[in-house]
Amino acid sequence: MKKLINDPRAVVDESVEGFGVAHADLVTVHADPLFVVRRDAPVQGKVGLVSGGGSGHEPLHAGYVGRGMLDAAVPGPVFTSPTPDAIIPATTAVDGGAGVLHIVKNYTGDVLNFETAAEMAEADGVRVRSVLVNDDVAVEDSLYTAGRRGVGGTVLVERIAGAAAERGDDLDGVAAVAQRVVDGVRSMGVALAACTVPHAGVPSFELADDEIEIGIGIHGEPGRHRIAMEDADSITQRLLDPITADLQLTSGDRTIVMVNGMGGTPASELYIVFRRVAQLLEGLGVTIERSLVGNYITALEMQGASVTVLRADDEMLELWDSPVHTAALRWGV
Amino acid sequence: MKKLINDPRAVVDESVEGFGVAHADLVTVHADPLFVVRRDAPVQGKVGLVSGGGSGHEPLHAGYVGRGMLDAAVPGPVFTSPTPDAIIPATTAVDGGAGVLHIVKNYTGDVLNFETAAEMAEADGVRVRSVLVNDDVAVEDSLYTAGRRGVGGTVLVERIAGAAAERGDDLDGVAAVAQRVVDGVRSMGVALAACTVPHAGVPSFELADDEIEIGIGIHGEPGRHRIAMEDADSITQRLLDPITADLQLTSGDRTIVMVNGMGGTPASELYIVFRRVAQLLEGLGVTIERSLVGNYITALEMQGASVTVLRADDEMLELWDSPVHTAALRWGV
Amino acid sequence: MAGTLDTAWALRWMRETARVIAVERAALIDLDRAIGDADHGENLDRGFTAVLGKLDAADAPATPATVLKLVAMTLMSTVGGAAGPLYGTAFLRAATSLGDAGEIDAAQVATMIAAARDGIVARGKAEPGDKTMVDAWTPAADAATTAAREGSAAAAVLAAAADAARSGAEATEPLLARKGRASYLGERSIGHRDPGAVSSALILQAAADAAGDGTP
Amino acid sequence: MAGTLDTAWALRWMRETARVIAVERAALIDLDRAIGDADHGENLDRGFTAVLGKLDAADAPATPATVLKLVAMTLMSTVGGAAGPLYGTAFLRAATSLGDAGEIDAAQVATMIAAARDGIVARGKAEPGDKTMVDAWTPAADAATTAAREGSAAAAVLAAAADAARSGAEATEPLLARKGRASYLGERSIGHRDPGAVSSALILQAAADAAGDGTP
Ligand SMILES: Nc1ncnc2c1ncn2[C@@H]1O[C@H](COP(=O)(O)OP(=O)(O)O)[C@@H](O)[C@H]1O
Ligand SMILES: Nc1ncnc2c1ncn2[C@@H]1O[C@H](COP(=O)(O)OP(=O)(O)O)[C@@H](O)[C@H]1O
Ligand SMILES: [Mg+2]
Ligand SMILES: [Mg+2]
Ligand SMILES: [Mg+2]
Ligand SMILES: [Mg+2]
Repeated sequence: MKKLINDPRAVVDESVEGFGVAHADLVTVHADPLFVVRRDAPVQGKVGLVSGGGSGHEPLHAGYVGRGMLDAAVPGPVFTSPTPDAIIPATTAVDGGAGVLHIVKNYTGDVLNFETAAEMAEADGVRVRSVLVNDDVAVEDSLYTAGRRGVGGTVLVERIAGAAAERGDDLDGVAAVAQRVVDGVRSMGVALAACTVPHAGVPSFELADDEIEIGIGIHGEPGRHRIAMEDADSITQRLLDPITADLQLTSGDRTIVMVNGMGGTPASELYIVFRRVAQLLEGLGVTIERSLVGNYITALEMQGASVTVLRADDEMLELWDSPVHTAALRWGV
Repeated sequence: MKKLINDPRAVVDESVEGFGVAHADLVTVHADPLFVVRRDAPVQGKVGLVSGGGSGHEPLHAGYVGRGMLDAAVPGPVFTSPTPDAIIPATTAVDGGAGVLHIVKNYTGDVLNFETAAEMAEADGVRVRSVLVNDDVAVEDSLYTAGRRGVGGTVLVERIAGAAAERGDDLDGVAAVAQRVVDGVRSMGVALAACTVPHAGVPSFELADDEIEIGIGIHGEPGRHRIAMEDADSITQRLLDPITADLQLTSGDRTIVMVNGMGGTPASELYIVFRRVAQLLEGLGVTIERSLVGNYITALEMQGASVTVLRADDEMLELWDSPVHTAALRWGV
Repeated sequence: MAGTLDTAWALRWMRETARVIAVERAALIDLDRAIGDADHGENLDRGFTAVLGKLDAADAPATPATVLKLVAMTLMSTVGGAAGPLYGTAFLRAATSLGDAGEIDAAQVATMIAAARDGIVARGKAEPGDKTMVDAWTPAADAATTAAREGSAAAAVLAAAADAARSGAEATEPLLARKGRASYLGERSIGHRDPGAVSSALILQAAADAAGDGTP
Repeated sequence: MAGTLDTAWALRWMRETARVIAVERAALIDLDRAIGDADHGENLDRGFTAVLGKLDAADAPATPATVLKLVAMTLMSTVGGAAGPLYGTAFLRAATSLGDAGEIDAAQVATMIAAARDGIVARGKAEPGDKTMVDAWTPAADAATTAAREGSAAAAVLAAAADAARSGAEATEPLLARKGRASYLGERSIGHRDPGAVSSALILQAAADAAGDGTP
């Protein structure tokens, strides 16, 4: 394993420290327990947005702390959800009196830790609501699984809910917008090569030179199935088809599309995937109103990509376009 | 070789096509010969800025086309400088009557092709000036080499010269600002793993599990020397020391710092490097006034990073802060 | 073997657990890499290392429950992931079931293990056969209840629980996961042992070993 | 062997070059990977494939110079990198040196090769020994001049030039590069042949083969 790190156990602390120095105009980093808040937190009268989860998905979540998006991010160890003792103070730190929304990716660990933290923050007098992001169509959403995972859709939920909070919506309103995004967003990913968790020291799975994993998540876990390598257009279709089917996208639908790199994929390849997504959606009569192409939610240095599609309405587009100023997403300011 | 591509020879065309679709609000893509111009080009009365070079360094250069930065980018094949027949029409397309500045990275191929293109564009009546970026301290700048390579500093030159052009500086003025940035900027890079050029199909060099290459460029070429793997803090010092020495940075100096990923490095690791850069510069009494941490000039999916430092003055900082709106750099708008 | 167990046993249990988890850290990571995200061993090692620190720093605990409650709070705030809240709840419920008893007998040991199991189920909503740590704790709780009812000493109850937990963990191998991260894999989860079930068996074996050691 | 060479020879030369470059594409990429950026073979293959297309599409060229000028323009606009402008200039100067001659003799062949060499030097500013294609073209030009002075036929002049170019390319192996991408490597450039010198030798061998083939 070769990584630009010092001690595998200090990766998250040192990285977030560097992040804090680089973005001191945007955020304040609390070292112990570790969480990152908007520099001007708490914003009085505004609903606070908190997200978090295992590290290794950068820029998620700390990169999305700032005006028009998150008020706090709670980074756990690599691929390990943070504990309530960090989530609770992050929650209270961003409560400007209007309550706090927890945006939780649907993993057992995240759900349990945020659940406990929400209970305890409420006991401390903070009004907390939670929204669960579960957009990964690679996973069957059934009684017999932990449910669909939260992946790329999280970025869109954070942006649009963050805009609603900035606009002044109350806690129920922000939660409702967030839920609407959750309901309308779906994702699917592919890995060409696995990543190596620093404390594990070896790749999360082994792929032969002509194999890829379809339906991977963002934790270096193996995917749903392994297939022989294909060209980018074919792979893109494999990712997009289950999304359009699940969303039942039809002619006239408008969307926000994200083509996301898993950390080790050149931008040039992401644009080749985006090109194909645009062709396929155009073929369905579906328009791409806004798009993101880049590394927005990663799995360390994994080679691969994911496609996220949100069926968007006027309000979502308006919220999307409102000013956002974070380390990783910025416009209008 | 596993890549999200269709045909190795179509990589650049398809990728730039996707880029054009994703950023249709910012750019227009000309397919044959291939170049990318600002959507509103030519901007009357404004000096036009053109850069280009081999592809594989995305977001450089097309990602920097837009207000406050480049007017045109000319992407060559992967790691191969573009030819005059593409540079010439890009140059004439962005001439708003105030002339055009070519920003050329110092590689024999880029220099020769831009030189020819400049001559021929001038013959067509466009006033052209050129600035050569040569910031890589890994290479001795002597009679006995092709001179220092142009690497990370290019991003800073494009931003600051682009701001000067947007401000209304004339061709000599923009060229002078660009040259001042070139004079004050230095970079150095490290590779932990090589990249694979699509048409070559095998990695550019082989590194053992405990080896790294110090002093690499952005073309997957081997570096100046190979050393045993070290921790991030030690590697960072190896990159920064030659820069501070060459720039003779001393207490009180102000800088713009970029910690750049080569394409396959997680953002978390770049922030660990940035943390150390900040500590070391602070130790010298040098302040970091502005910073960029991320993938700004890459070598496909190479694993590694580079550090770029610009000794900045008030004017450069003011130009830096002015609005910029491109696919890869955006603020103030 | 000990007829009853005291606070010293609880402390030995936790020290032995920390030792074993450190030894098995890499193996647990490997199990989790196969069907999860390669962190289970790291998470537990971080947690039990913190437990050791907390125990060293704390005043001498009065009862076994004091020890287990401290463990619960420490795991909850240092392990993270799915295992943190689940083990945290398990140890909290275990502590609560013991009340302020200074010495605990065979029946109390059985009750304690059942309480831990119930806590995990309440928290994680997994059923036996879902390929989770529940598949270690459920047979362990059953075996402990049976052993206690049949008159075994406290240490023997723990030994029976540990044996059953180990068998339960082994028996997760052919199962298809329906809870936790492994459930994302569908059919591909078959053929691997559940890391949480394996670590649960280690923890219960440490309890038994701590009881066996501490008696003449 | 041919005493003089005509337009058909020039066409055969280019077709043979395109064929050889396609065959050696991977080998040239490998050479460039060692001390450059792994594109030399790809660049030339793209360029000479385009040359074939241009030759097929063009009217039958009148003179050798017409062929070489078309080649120059095509390489200039399709090869890119360092080799594109250098070879483009080489072929342009070669064409210019031939004027509108329909048949070229041994002396003109020698002049043509020297003109190509001079173009490369004017463009790239490399000196002999800098480990570039100049190290193939310089001995080739010298050998051609000598052969022509000694009364060899045109085809023999080309054969002498090709031999010298190959030796020159081989002799780049121990050199330390001072121009082009390989110069960034410093000492590490030693022990590898320069890809541009090797491709130059291939191009000159193709010229000789085209001359040898075309005569009774
Ligand atoms: N819903 C659940 N109920 C009981 N145990 C569970 C549940 N979900 C996961 N587990 C247990 O947690 C273990 C994984 O723990 P760990 O790797 O530390 O957390 P994470 O899955 O968040 O990375 C699994 O092996 C399984 O035994
Ligand atoms: N200044 C120069 N003068 C002569 N030849 C040069 C010079 N610089 C580079 N070359 C030649 O160009 C070759 C490299 O060509 P190529 O790989 O196509 O271009 P690039 O270096 O731009 O990738 C080298 O092997 C060398 O022979
Ligand atoms: Mg985990
Ligand atoms: Mg090249
Ligand atoms: Mg795990
Ligand atoms: Mg090359």
